[in-house]
Amino acid sequence: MQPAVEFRAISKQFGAVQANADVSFSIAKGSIHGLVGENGAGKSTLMSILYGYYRADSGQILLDGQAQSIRTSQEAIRLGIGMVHQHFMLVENMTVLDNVMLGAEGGFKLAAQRATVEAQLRAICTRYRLDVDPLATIAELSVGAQQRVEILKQIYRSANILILDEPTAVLTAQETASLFDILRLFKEQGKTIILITHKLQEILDITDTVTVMRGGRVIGAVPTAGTTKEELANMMVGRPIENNLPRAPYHPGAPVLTVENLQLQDAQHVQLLADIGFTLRAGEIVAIAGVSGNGQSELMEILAGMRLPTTGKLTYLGQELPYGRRHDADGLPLAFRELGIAHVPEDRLRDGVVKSFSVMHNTILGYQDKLKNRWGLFDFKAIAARCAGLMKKFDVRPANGDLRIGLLSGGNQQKVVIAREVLAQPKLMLVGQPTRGVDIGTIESIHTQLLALRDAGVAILLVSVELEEVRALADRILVMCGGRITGELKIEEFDTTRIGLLMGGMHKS
Amino acid sequence: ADPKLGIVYDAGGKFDKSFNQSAFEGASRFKKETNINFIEVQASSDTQAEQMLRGLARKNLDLIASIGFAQTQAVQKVAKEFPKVHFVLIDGVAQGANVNSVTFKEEEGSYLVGVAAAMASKSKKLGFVGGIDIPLIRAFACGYEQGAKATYPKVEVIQNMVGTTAAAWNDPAKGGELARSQFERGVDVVFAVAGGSGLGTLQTAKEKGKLGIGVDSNQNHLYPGSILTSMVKRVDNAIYDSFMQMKNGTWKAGVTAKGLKEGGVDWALDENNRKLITPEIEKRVLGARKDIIDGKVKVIDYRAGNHCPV
Amino acid sequence: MTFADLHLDSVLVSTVRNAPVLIFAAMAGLFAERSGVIDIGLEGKILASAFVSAAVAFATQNPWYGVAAGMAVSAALAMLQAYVAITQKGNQLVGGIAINIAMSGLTFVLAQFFFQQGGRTPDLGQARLFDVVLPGSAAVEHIPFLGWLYAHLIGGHSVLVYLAFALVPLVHWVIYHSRFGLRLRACGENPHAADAAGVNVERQRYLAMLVAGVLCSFSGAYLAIVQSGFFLRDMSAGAGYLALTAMVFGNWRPVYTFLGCLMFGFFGAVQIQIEGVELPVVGRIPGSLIQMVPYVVTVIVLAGLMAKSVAPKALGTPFVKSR
Amino acid sequence: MNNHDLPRWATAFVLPILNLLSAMLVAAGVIYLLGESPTESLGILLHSAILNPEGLGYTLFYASSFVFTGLSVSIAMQAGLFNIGSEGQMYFGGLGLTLAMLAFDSTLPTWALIPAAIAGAALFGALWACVPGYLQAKRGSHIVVTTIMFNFICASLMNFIIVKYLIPAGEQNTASRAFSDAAAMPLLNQWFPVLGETPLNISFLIALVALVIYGVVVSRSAWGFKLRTVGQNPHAAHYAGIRLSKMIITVMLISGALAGLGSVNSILGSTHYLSLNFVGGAGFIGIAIALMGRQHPLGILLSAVLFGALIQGGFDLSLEKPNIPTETFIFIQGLIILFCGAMEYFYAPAIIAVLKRKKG
Ligand SMILES: Nc1ncnc2c1ncn2[C@@H]1O[C@H](COP(=O)(O)OP(=O)(O)OP(=O)(O)O)[C@@H](O)[C@H]1O
Ligand SMILES: Nc1ncnc2c1ncn2[C@@H]1O[C@H](COP(=O)(O)OP(=O)(O)OP(=O)(O)O)[C@@H](O)[C@H]1O
Ligand SMILES: [Mg+2]
Ligand SMILES: [Mg+2]
Repeated sequence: MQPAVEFRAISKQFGAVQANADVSFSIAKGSIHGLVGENGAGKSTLMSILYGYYRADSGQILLDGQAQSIRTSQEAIRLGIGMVHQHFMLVENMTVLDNVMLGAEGGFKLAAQRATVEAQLRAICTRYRLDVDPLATIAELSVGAQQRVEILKQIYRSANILILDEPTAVLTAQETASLFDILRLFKEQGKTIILITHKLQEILDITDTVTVMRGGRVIGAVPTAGTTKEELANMMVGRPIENNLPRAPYHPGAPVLTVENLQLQDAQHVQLLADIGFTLRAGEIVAIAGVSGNGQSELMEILAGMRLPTTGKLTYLGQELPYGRRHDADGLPLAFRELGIAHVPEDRLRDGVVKSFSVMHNTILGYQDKLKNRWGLFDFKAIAARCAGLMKKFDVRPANGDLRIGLLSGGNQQKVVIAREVLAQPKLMLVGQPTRGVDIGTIESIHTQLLALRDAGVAILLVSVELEEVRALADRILVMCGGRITGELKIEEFDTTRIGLLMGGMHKS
Repeated sequence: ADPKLGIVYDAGGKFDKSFNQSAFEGASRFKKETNINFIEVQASSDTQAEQMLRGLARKNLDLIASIGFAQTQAVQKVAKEFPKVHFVLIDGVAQGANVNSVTFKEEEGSYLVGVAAAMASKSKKLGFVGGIDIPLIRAFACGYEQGAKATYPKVEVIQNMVGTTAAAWNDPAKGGELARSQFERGVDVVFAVAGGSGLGTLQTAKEKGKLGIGVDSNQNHLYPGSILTSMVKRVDNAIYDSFMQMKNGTWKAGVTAKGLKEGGVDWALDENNRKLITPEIEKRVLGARKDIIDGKVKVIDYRAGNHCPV
Repeated sequence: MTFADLHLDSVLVSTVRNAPVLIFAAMAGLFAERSGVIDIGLEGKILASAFVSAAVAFATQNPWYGVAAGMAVSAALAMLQAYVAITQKGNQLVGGIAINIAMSGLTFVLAQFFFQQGGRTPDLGQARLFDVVLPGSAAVEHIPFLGWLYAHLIGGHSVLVYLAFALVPLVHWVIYHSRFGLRLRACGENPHAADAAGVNVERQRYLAMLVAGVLCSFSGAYLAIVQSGFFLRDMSAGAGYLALTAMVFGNWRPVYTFLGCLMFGFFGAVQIQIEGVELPVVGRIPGSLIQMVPYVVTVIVLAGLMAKSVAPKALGTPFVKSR
Repeated sequence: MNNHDLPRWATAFVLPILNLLSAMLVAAGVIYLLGESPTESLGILLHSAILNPEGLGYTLFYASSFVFTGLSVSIAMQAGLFNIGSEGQMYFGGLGLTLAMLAFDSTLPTWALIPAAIAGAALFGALWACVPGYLQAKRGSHIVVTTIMFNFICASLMNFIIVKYLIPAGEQNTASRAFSDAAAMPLLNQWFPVLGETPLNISFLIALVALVIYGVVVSRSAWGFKLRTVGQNPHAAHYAGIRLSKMIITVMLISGALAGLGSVNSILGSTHYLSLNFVGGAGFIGIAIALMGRQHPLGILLSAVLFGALIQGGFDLSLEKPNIPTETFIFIQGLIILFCGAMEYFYAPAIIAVLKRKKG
């Protein structure tokens, strides 16, 4: 049978970076094709070329055996290609309905169309069991719901070839499962699907064939049935990946952080956090599990000083955290950092880095006052050396401190942020979604760093929606739902079903 | 030999529909009659005025005319440096043995048009549109009001200023809007002393069938039949005379205040407004004119004590 | 002072008459900025279209040719701005300011070159736009209030005034209820999303700038052909910046922007009325201080009542397909 | 193609020169249409603005004020704030300076008067910027709107103050009295007589120092780092513990103070009195300078000198060539801003093509 998509010797260069080099492989019609590879391997670039977003320097793309020159996304859409991008492509201040209609309005006047499209969307939502309100504004939606909007968009446009670039990076297990149900339905309808993911289990679960890329080249293409996680990981990273990282025995020290009766209400008096209480000790990792949007972000922000709690007693190393008598959190994170609290924010692009700054400047962020001399100036020689050391230790690639950090792959940006926070030698480390969108090789190294930190006696609070990650790192697990802590488990009691129930708000008495 | 002559306009520029333009016209007349050329430049700031004056003085000009009070300090300074060069300063008083300062009694001319306005007005409500609220403009307003009140004590004068920045001299829309709003309050004669903005005032007066009064040069021809008269300030004559005196070797330094008597200011009566000026108005205005020249009527200059008696 | 001294009727009529200059320009800015292109060059476009429309109206003795010519020139300038902002991906503020400065100089030079009247065009005389007299105005004129309302507040303005006011609901509809508006907003908010959805971002922005250019031309034509009856150098006198202010003030939304324009018009008119008038408590405010009334009010309203302004997110950033 | 692929010498020199030439070419066309010889005019322009030492003195004198307003706009821009209010801030700064001089010029010696003038100008400039800064920081009122409004308000207020309180009795000029001779910036022609009678004064040196300080502070200091972080990503700034509202207010105070300092050059360096609308657009030119100079100290200096040269050269040219009105140079200024500031990469594709052909 004619393959639905065939890449022939595609090459693409960005400045000095060869993002794609002589990439050739084909994708059978009506199949789900996995695409894996390290951060920066060139997966997104390749898909962007297929979607008309970039133009290849050389090479050819064939659809159904026909050579096509796809120069714009409009052309790609016309050829029946749909794409769910790695970073959401939604207009935040518009409704779901408008986002779906954008580019496919069906006439100059929207009013008439809006009603029909809304009805269609509701029908699609029922059919595919997608929980989305067409009239909701995107900005109000959780990441998972936004992901569903992206899917909804593609269903509405009935794309024949659907590209999904890391769609599961921000989804919970349940959300992923229901996405996969939809993909299977698509497959039955004869659609071709290309799925990019860093989670090898997902590749095994759903794809038919899988292509592995490294350094812009295709390393291998294998039928999924005949491969294993270990083999794929090995192909990706070029070395075996250790699943169970070694760690010292659990010997928690003195309490570092005690949270009692923490409450948070927003300006509209909506209760975002209620009755939160826990203790975090030196040398332990406590993970907070839960579906995203259940208050984890707010809790982290409060602990990092980025937000004020409504009430509550927060004791850190025997003294109360300095929220008192402030009316906003302006500048508070600095005071927290000085107390020895480090913070890896969960939205690294928004909070953690300044995209237009170089990597070196980003290693200063948050510690600018520590690094200045008594004239208030930076010693850039020393800072460059510090940055070089940090990039080496945390294996940031490419190891060029003068590069704009926006040009680094997500995983490498994350390494820079973690390195910066670790280097501050904190006593308490707050870590939000440390491996979101990060490849397995990098996950391994980030996990290793976090465990080393724990073994060195740092108290770590981890927020993650990845139960795999929670299992790999945590000593204790708190589960949050609806702004409350619904349960606590020791790592030995780790049990996916029970955590799932707690995440859904089901208390087990 | 022919004298070498120069003019330095102030920030308004030679087309400001006001004293700069008037100076330009006087110089042009001189040039036409004598075939003697003159150099002209515009100084956009006080610093530039000094620079321009010095630049011209170095070219060994015989006479440099500085237009506008903003150049007072600059003239004083440069005149000291170049005692051989002669200067004439319009609208300001500068010290120096080689400087002739010419000021005008704007209040006297304004008084006359105030008389005419009060008589021509049916509603006995008069308007005044000024450019920026500065003493010079207030002197116009104050003279105008004195003339009007002397003619008809109950007359009411509504005053508005266009703005506070340089744009206030070039905003005909606002000039027109001020006139409109005055008309809506019953005004039927408006005196526009606002450079280019005043053109908007006069235009609106014509449009609304009311009367406007022009300023500086004779603006009667702009809208014949709807411009009652113009308060002419003969900067052109002052420049023309200076140039002529220079040519004839009769030029003298000193301070000249030119009023009605000296022909420095006047009202304008020509074929364009002949029909508007009834014999009664003409008689009354000419009477006032004579009284002022004879010293029987003393028009108070706002600038003298920074206040207006009416 | 009594209430009658305020001349509220006159103030309202004056507001209606003054607002169009700002409304046209502010709506123009709205289209440009909603598509993601900062339009600080309104002032220059107003001035250019004012000059061209006056010059052409004078030369042809037909105001409509003037309006059309102004439209062409203002649109051409908008296209230049678009070329700079969209194709060249240059700094949009620089491009706009360059146009403002260049036009301030060029209109004078051309006006002087062609007409020799010191940067002024000759008086347009009959070549001005007519005022609309509503049918039956004369009949109702003497009826208290209603007569004034019908014949003076609603009726008796230039056609461009009606166009300006009609524009507001139209712009609202286009921005929020048409395909053009949907794509426009998407381009200004998240051009990458628009592009991924198959919208040609650059084309959309060019179109938006074209609309902006055309709308802005009316502002200049109104100044020259309707309000003044001639062109005078620098006669825009900051209207472009004020329009931009009204737009920011209105949070880039058509109706609020319109209210902003009315507010400037209204307080401008009030300021005229209270100049030289004995006010309760404060007494007679000196003329130069009165001039600041509209601006002080704006600051107070902005600081006191309005929520934070939220500009279109992609405003000012050229669309480059890369992260 | 990609602009980043261009070698440094091309972006730093070849492009700006080509852009300047393009602007000059269009300008030459206009001059030709006005009936004058473009080459001769350019010659006069160059001679009068740069080659002739006295002309250069004037060029640098004008540039000194522009450096300050350019810095004022630039530093606010670093924090993502578009301060359109430098015009008003410089105007109000002039009032501060004048009040200080009126109070002390008969009692204090020059060495004390100059710091007093600088302090007065900076203080009042900052004062005029502090309300917009405060409103932006605490109420989120858009700085563009508030600073435009404050320009208008300043014009009215100054009009009132000058006319009502500062004009000496019996004077026509709408200006304060002239200060005593002690209240004058030392002129550079004392040391460089070749400069002739130019008002170029030590403000120029202060401007150069200010540029250096600005450069060091913005790109090498912790405070500058915070400033730029606020401008580039306010979320990250909050995360980094930078006090956003304090930063906004502080930088607006500094911006206003810098604009205010511009008045020291124009008043104490030349006129020695405060006059109505003495700023004459220097604040707005500061915006163009900051944008064209890319907020970089060297860029600001070069653009300021370019504008100074145009103003200075433009005068002499319009003196020599009566057919070319001074306004032509306003048009040329606009062209230069357009070509050098907004279309800076216009020739980049061509240069890349040429380079490629040479290589290949
Ligand atoms: N627009 C661009 N400009 C410069 N370099 C780029 C650009 N886009 C991608 N790159 C570089 O190309 C390489 C491939 O990037 P790409 O985004 O395709 O990787 P990826 O496999 O999708 O990685 P990830 O798993 O992190 O999503 C990286 O080194 C990246 O830094
Ligand atoms: N593509 C993305 N990559 C990385 N992070 C993202 C992405 N999209 C969104 N985020 C961030 O992920 C976080 C999760 O948001 P979400 O709203 O789902 O729940 P939450 O953060 O747990 O809680 P809350 O909604 O109450 O803040 C947000 O901070 C969001 O900004
Ligand atoms: Mg990717
Ligand atoms: Mg990724």
